[in-house]
Amino acid sequence: MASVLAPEIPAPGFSFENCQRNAFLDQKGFPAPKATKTGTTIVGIIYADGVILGADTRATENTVVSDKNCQKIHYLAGNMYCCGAGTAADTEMTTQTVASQLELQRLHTGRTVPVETAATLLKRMLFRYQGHIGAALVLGGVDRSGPHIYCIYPHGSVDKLPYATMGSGSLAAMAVFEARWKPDMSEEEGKKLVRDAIAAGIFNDLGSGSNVDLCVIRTTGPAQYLRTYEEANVKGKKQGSYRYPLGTTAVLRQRIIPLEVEAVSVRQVQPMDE
Amino acid sequence: MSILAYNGGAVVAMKGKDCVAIATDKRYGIQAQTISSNFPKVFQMGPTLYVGLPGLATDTQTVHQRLKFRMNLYELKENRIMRPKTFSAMLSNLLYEKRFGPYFIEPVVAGLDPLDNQPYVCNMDLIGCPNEPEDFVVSGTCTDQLYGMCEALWEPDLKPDELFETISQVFT
Amino acid sequence: MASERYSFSLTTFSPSGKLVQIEYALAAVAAGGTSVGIKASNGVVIATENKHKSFLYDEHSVNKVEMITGHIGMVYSGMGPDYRLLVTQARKMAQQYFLMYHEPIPTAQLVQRVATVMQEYTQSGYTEELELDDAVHTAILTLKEGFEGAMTADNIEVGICDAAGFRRLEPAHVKDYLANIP
Amino acid sequence: MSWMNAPHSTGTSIMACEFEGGVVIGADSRTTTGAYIANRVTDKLTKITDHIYCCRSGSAADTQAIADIVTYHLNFHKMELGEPPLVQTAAAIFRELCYNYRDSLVAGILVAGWDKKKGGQIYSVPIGGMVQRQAVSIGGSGSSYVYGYVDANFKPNMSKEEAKKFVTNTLTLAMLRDGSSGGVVRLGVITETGVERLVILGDQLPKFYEG
Repeated sequence: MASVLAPEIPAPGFSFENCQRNAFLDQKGFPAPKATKTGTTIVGIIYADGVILGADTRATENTVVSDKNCQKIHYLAGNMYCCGAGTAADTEMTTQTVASQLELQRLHTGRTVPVETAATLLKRMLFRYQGHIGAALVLGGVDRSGPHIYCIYPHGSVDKLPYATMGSGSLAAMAVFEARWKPDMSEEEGKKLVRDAIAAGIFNDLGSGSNVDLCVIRTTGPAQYLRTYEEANVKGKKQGSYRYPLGTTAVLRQRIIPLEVEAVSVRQVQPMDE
Repeated sequence: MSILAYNGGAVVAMKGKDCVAIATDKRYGIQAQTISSNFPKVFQMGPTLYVGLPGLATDTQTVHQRLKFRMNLYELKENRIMRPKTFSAMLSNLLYEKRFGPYFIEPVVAGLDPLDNQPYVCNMDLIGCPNEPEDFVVSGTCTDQLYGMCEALWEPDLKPDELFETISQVFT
Repeated sequence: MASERYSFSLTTFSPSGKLVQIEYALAAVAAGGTSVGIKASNGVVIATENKHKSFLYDEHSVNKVEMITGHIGMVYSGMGPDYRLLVTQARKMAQQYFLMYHEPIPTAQLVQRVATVMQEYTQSGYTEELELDDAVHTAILTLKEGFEGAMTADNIEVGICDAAGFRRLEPAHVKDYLANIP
Repeated sequence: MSWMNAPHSTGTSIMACEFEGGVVIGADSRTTTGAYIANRVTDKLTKITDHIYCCRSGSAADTQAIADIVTYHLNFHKMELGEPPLVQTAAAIFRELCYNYRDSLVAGILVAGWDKKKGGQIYSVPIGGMVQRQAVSIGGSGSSYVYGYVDANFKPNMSKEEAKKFVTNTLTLAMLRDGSSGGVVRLGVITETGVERLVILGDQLPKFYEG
């Protein structure tokens, strides 16, 4: 029986218990604040030996840059990664949930999971939530039928393309692809093209910025995640130091809590293959 | 007006060399009116783990209690203390469960990893999108000003007393 | 049989004070093939015999050693169908744990949770210092104890877990170990 | 950035036309989010079974989801029936879904195909979820510009080549006038032997008076 003192173990899945209160606050002139958006330029291309994904690393909360180096290329499985744009928490959680389902599928079948399976899982999930989960994704990967790039929109529609861009910087990035993408590019050419497309987003779109992340997934071997492939916006060096001398702050009260480090009982387990 | 600013309050956390600092005000107000100046927003969750929950005061308290509940359950089940990174993941999940009816808080986590004593800071938006930078995190009202102060005063590898001086001056 | 009247529920005692369903379960486990698990200084080994009821089976299409996460493997004695259910459950629980804490599930936690499904908690291990290779050797020797017929790379299975993670040994690899068994 | 949140829709020109021995289906290839062309090589002709296709217009997410569900039901039906399903069965399932969920779906679909019982057939399932068999049918935002052309030029029992030409011309005219339609013309010819797919690139489209 439910008790006030002993709380129930929370049920899995979304909870809507605050909705009524929040709707009331909204009606009283306190609308729900905006969640972090990844303004974002994300792209993906097919090249001769697989796919290359690219992303910028800026996250914004309205006009403030809330994360200068966030990861927008998410792990799904050994043979596929997924770039996310839109509501940051949604892209993060959606890709994690699907990565989990893909791992179970891999263990169950004992085979490499096809990229289309991931595309289907993602689109079904997003369609079910009718666009309320604000995740716009570029999914890329390789399987026995070759390399694939999918564009998945928040409402659950899917496009299968040889090259794709998404996010607020997608127009700038698409301009680069439309001018220079061609079939069967070499890896070097491909990386350069993806880097240029992301840079176009970083420099021409206010919602995108900071660094270029790349991920190369080859049909021949394991995926290569190139975190901070290039620092497009190097932060200027501070000319002076504004350090305050010790003792500037008046201390009214001080309490020292001794740290009892007896035996640290944390057992470290090596992380799963990622 | 944003509901996050209804009761007021801000939290900053910073990394130093083998140390972290977390700072908060203790005001509890209703818009412009101050009700109390002894309202905690930063809570100790472990020997070297602190969480700041600035935002709507009712949610500050609710989320703190629910976090404590889940954390106790973990520590009893597993017979080990929680690492800051694990704590962040759990908090992120707690917030995302309320994706379509969020708690109005934007948390800050600061602590030392019990494994290697490395500093850890993290902040989240109200639906639990984590951000784990190398320098500092700010949250609550007046974040624009706090970002400015942090960018100006913070330097890498500050020692504990230097970090104290920096975070204090950022906050005042 | 009189006890059949008490066999409808797991937790109803028969007049003679037995939980017959539990006894049936234990009998089923006893009738199953041998499995061993050995802890070494640098890893663990699990091994089992894998004999089939019919020649029609493709020997390596049915596995008793299964991977649960990157660093946990599982093996069984007893009922195959029950085991398959537990493997599925265990994998799901491991994934749920990872999603919640972004940390691989500790083996003891997984055992505890799988045991909640099984209503029983059994885990024991050697603590003596043993190298992984020797542990594989010991595991195979242990299987040999109760083994009927000739032991080959096709009718036993071995899984190991070390710093590199969990993996099931290929028959060719098992054969190398068997070559060193007297 | 309203276009980012705008549902992804196929402001479209689609068409299907009966001829002697089958049907010709066709569509443009433009997908828009607001003013941005999200995909200029879309395939709006979606396979349901070997002999039944649908032309999708409206919300891309909704029509893709419906097509997936109908494909599932028809495959299941095929197994139980032991022979290829009828086009009207496919149309009935589309109608059922589009009608039951009419408040939350934005989907205008043409179901076209060939079966042993009635040969080449076209069923139109517009927004709201009614169904109507037609000898020739057009749909999507581009269709408003070419109703007159279709009425003036359609003839029953055309040859395959005549029908292909007719569909290509109609879609080209629609694409020229409708801003949400464009790109290439994709065609499908469905007969007893199956489907034959064709693409007519932008520079191979027929030329008309452009003022």
